Amino acid sequence: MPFDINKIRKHFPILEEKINNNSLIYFDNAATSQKPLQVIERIIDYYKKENCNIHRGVHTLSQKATRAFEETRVKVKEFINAESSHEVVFTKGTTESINLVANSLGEKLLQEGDEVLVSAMEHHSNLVPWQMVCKKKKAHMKVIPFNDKGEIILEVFKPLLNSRTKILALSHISNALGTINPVKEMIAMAHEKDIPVLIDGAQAAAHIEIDVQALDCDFYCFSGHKMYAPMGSGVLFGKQEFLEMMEPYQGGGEMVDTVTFEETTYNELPFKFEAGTPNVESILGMGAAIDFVREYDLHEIRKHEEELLKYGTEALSRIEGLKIYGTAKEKSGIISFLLDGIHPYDAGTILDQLGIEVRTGHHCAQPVMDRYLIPGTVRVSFAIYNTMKEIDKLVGGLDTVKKMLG
Amino acid sequence: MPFDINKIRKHFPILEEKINNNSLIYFDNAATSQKPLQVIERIIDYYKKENCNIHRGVHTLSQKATRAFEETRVKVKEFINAESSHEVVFTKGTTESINLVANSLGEKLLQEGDEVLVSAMEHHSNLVPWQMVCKKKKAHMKVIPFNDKGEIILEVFKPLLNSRTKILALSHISNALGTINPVKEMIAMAHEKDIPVLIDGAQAAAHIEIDVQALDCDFYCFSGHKMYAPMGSGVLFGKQEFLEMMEPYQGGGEMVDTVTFEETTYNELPFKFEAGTPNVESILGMGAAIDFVREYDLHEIRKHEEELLKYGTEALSRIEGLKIYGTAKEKSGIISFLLDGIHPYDAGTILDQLGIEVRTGHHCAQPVMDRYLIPGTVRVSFAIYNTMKEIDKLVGGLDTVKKMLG
Amino acid sequence: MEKEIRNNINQIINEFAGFDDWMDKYNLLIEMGKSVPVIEPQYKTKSNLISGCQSRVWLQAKYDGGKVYFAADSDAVITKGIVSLLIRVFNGMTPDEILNADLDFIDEIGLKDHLSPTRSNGLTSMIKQMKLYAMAFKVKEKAGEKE
Amino acid sequence: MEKEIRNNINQIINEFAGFDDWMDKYNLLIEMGKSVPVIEPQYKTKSNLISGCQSRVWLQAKYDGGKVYFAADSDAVITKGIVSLLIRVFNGMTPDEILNADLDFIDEIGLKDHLSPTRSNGLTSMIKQMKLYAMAFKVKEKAGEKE
Ligand SMILES: Cc1ncc(COP(=O)(O)O)c(C=O)c1O
Ligand SMILES: Cc1ncc(COP(=O)(O)O)c(C=O)c1O
Repeated sequence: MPFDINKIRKHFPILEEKINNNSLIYFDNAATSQKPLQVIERIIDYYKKENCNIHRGVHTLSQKATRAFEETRVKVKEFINAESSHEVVFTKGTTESINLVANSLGEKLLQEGDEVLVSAMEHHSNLVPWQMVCKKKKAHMKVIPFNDKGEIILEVFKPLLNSRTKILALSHISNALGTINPVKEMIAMAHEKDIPVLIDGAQAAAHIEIDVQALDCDFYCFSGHKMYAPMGSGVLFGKQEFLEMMEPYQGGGEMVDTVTFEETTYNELPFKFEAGTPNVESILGMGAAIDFVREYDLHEIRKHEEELLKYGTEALSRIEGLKIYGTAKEKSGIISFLLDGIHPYDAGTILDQLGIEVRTGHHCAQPVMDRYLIPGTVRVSFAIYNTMKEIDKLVGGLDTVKKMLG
Repeated sequence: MPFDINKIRKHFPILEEKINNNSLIYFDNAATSQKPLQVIERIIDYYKKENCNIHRGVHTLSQKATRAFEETRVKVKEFINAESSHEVVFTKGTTESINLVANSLGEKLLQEGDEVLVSAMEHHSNLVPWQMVCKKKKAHMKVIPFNDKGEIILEVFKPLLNSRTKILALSHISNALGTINPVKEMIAMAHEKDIPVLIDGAQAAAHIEIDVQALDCDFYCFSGHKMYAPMGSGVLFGKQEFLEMMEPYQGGGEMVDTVTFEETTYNELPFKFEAGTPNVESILGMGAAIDFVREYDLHEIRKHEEELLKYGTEALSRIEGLKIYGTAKEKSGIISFLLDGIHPYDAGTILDQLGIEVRTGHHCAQPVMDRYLIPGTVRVSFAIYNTMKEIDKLVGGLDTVKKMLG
Repeated sequence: MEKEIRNNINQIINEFAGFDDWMDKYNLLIEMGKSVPVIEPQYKTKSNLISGCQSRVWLQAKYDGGKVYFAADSDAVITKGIVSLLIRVFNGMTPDEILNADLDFIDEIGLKDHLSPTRSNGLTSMIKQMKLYAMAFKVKEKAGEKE
Repeated sequence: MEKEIRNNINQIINEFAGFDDWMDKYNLLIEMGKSVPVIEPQYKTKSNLISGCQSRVWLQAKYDGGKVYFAADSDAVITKGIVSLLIRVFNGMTPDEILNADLDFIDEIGLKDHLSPTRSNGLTSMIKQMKLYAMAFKVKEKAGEKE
């Protein structure tokens, strides 16, 4: 379908809403995206016509829902170009996906004195799970620094990879700075030393193309709710060899094959990792979101968001006293900034009065804020439905902020 | 509101569906319940008008959604009569709630040689997590037997409580047999020996009244999707003293207070246990489901389901060659049975052709099937919208089954 | 697909097409199950048990003169009917014919919703197991040739 | 609620009622923040920091002649305005008056959405902290009486 922004916006009913008597301008997409009608309608249809518990049911509802659920797995497999759909594990989100790997792989691989390597720009969700398992295993966490522009320093990264390094956990795109990390290169470097790599793709899905085979990552995680899908859907891609060697993370429900009090054998992949009743609603919604994204082609979406990034960066740079944090060469549609002498909380509060929804604070990436010695930033993040005109309004809004608070 | 079954049924659009050209008769409520319009509309409203990521956002959408989310926590607190709403942790379902406790409490309490006590009628979700942590900790799992009627044998239970017993994990209602266990009595007996008790209330919520203070249980778990709420919502109630002593289960997102690479401090209760973006949609839907249930009063609902149980039990008992498994004195609206010489899979398949959706198999409670030396059962389970007439049709359907397969 | 397999499939489709009523179709399926080459009791072993079905299904295969022959049993009569359909299609075929077969025909016989590849009826597992047998015989034969 | 507290609240509500425009209301709030009894630098300690706000808020209390007096500061001017409102309401009240106060008045000044008790603005945490101070003074005094 041709990329027609007006048509696209019509798919998102929330964009018609008023916030404090102003039209909603939603620039908090890195936190969560809005949902197109296609996704909302998929949910309605599901609950009005198809709802039931899947897998072991023999009845028609269950068979149909099971089929739709497993077809979505194939859709996700294609979306990220995995080799096989049993390498696609459904979770409730990125955080759970990472915790699963930190727990099950960490348990397997980490010994006292071993190291887990992360970057200094990770979201807490790709930091705290590793801290927790390191503490348990008496392993250490090592940190890859980034430069003032928000780029990982590859010369420092390389020597950090050593024989004690057991896992590299890295974000594809930084949610606080927008940096697109050179993950492919870094994965190759880690693999030279046989170090498995987990990529946190929470900010990548539906913004840039994901090809897990081309990247050759061992794990890839993302959340549905940031890619136009319902809340409560998430993906863990894992290479079969790793998923097979790992113990299940949670027990119960469909993840078992046979259960006696003495012994339990686990189901095959991917079910081994899907304990409890799966969130069928949310996964079917994710399928609808993937269909929606595919309709427009990811390259078109990327082009649009790059234009917004360029336009926004230029416009914001012209504002006196405004400093952008995160000026990497490779960037996604995220701009973090501060106005001289104005606390991000104050700025966000005033912008909100104008209907402009931005995120303020540390964006669950406190170490990034510590790196720049700032309390937080104002962050605008773009999605398929944002426009240049909305950026113009943001610029006007920042003018008001400065007048009131400057 | 007066309990008018015809009006109630109108709230559930799926009941208008046809299955294999017959009107849907949905008797698989123990697996998952259908959703009333109130819940479906809450979801639609949320995505069309309110969707955003909660807690740290300063903008209006986020403030409103945060408030609605936290108000739902209060609603749940009232629904189960907890002392404080920070004893209510939101999870994705019963299975996750139990895994959380098995992990975090098990880690804290279990030493080599210790014992975890469960009943022989537990769902795999209240079995496998304990098996997993027992294996890790070299602890043992002990099993409370039940008699032929499906009632826990209290005389055997009592001596199983000993100084090595560190946790008792018990279902409020058995999903395979329908037995309502004497949990209050058993909790008191365990507490005499200072043993904390977790109650798996997956089959209780919205069917019988839950009062965690009257029960005096230390943990109580249930799933939204079995109580008219969306998939992906669950609750873990925990007494403050236990939740406070436990380490977080998952890391990331809002569960932290401050994060540096050296040290992370955790957020207060209940947020410490809610890592990652919460499923706002699903939790608000759970709020709507509680409102729906409250409109009719739980006693009325219970009365209706007891009538269905009585009518159904009598009707099925008249069928020659039919044997009911689970004939406890205290029972919920669940009937498990077998027809002489007919495999449950065959029976379920034929019933489905008649639009009657029942569950067949081991119901994720294999040890129960082993106890009776049967491969599985046919299970019908009732909810607020089921009718006597539907039971009559089931009886007719079983006649067809016998004709075709007997 | 090999012509012979297609013929077997068409024959089955025709037999089912004779009935409009689901009850008749199921009765036919159940009847067909009764004629399945029955696996001998000593072969009802754990290793011949197909996992992933609600009912138990045992499947055994032998290789004779370049062709594969199956025997099966199940404790559920509908499942037995399903496995008998597959055996009718595949019995006496070469490993390659079995490996190359496309099994969408299940859709065509009008029992689609029931015989769709979900975990409860084990259809996928049965087909997988049959193809595994075929693969095993093929590999063995090749190894034999090399010797 | 104690009359004095109610009077303080009414006064604030009246002041805000004079403005229709959100911008004027915010300007007033920001202005009010400037007149907050400022906490002295040596008291800007970690233990006086209120957690749960996006901006940093320090709150200190002293007890004098049976009454509680607060001082505060924040690095965000709107937050400072919010804390100044609370201080205006509570300053010079007895511990009991503070403990019994109901704080729904926040809704009435027309900044409702912003001053609602969510975690980002820390309003709940501020009130909690003020009540904690009041409680501490009360307990201390009672202990003193007993001695
Ligand atoms: C880079 C990154 N990683 C992980 C997460 C966590 O995702 P979720 O909260 O959906 O689990 C986020 C989003 O907040 C993120 O931006
Ligand atoms: C008694 C019991 N416990 C636990 C569960 C697991 O619930 P969920 O799959 O929603 O996590 C179920 C439902 O399947 C159940 O019936």
